[in-house]
Amino acid sequence: MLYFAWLRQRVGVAEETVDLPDDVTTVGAMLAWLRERSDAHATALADLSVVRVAVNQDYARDGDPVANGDEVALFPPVTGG
Amino acid sequence: MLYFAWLRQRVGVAEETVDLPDDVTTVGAMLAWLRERSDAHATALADLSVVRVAVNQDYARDGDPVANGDEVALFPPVTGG
Amino acid sequence: MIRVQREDFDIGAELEALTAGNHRIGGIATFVGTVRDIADGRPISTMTLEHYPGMTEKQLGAIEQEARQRWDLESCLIIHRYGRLEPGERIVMVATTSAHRAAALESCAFLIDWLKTKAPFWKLEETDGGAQWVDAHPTDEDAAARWSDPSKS
Amino acid sequence: MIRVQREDFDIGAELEALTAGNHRIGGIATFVGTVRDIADGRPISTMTLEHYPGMTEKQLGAIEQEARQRWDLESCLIIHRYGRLEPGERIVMVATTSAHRAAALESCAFLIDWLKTKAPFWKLEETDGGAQWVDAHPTDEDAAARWSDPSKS
Repeated sequence: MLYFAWLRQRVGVAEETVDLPDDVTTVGAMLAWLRERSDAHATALADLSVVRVAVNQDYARDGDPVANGDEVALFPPVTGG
Repeated sequence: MLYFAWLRQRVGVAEETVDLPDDVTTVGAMLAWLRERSDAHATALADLSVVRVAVNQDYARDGDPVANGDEVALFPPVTGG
Repeated sequence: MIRVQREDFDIGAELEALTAGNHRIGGIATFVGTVRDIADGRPISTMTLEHYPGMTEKQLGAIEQEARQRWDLESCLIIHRYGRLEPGERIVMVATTSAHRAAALESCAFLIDWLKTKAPFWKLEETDGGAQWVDAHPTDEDAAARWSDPSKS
Repeated sequence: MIRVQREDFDIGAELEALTAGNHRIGGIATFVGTVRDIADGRPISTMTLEHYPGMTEKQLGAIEQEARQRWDLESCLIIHRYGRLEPGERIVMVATTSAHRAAALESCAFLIDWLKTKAPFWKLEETDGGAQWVDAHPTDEDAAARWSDPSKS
């Protein structure tokens, strides 16, 4: 699990390895599950409208599948260019 | 009177001084009058849809005024850029 | 700023001069037109650009003023060459800078579209079949016309 | 071509490399984004660009492919910097070349608009009031969205 920008600062780590339970198979379920990990996670993920998810370096939505072994990243809306 | 591009080639001169009659006071009348000057003028000005007119370095239309002393130029549609 | 010249220009140096020291700029848009080696399927050996000295500067100046009125620009440059040019050579450069990218991008497209239909330049192409004056493209009129329609700009 | 780098780049040299020897090119469109010294009225001392290595290259590559599918381009370049930048410094350059100017101009605007909403970069601005992450602009989504609507592109 990779975190960028203020999500990284709020979660407190840039990277962590997690072991998804068997019943967490979608991005949406993963986000709900991540919130329970710590107060920092709960705060960082409080407003999901400003959280973007990438699975294996492609943008993913709530319904998209996710599994252990995937490269998952969470970050705010991008502001490059 | 200045001519550019193929209008210059067809008229045969780049520049000529003309003395407009008193009753030629508009661009449209001037073009009709110029056609009578020579066969070369008639040929060059045969199709007015491909002739553009500038009076004192601004684009002018048939109804715009023109008088002796003005800098008048005739040329094809522009193709710069 | 307007320049009409026979000589080539250096894009990097021109942009440097256009932006130097101005930290209000957030976006720089540039368009450069070059001589193609082919036109209507015929190879071109050289191209000669004729222009109307005096009117060219007047019309380019008017086009720049129009762009500055429509968009909030930090700086603006139009360079147009004339004379004999070979394939690959630069013909024209327009560049605009602004705090915001949309203003820079739109005004740059506006400048080249308007210039194409208003600046008094004529291209004479030399091909195997002899020298031929380039006809104006109706699409150029269309491109310029979209800037006249407030609903589209 | 895609480059993600910490170092500055030379616009003139990049355009030279992008066009060298290709006489099919008739138009070159470029956009360069630079660091402004002010944001929301507050002076900015420096900006730090964070990015997601790997995904950045993947997304920029996908954006380039999309542009090449939509327009007939001769060449295409995207350079995006990361790291610490000061006001006036270049952040990003996109450049496209084509036989025709409309393709170059449109694809250049497309690239920067899409890049703004898809490339994983985040700006941290340092002001007198401390460091602050830049919020995404809704206008950026709008600018990108117009390329998704076939009626407008």
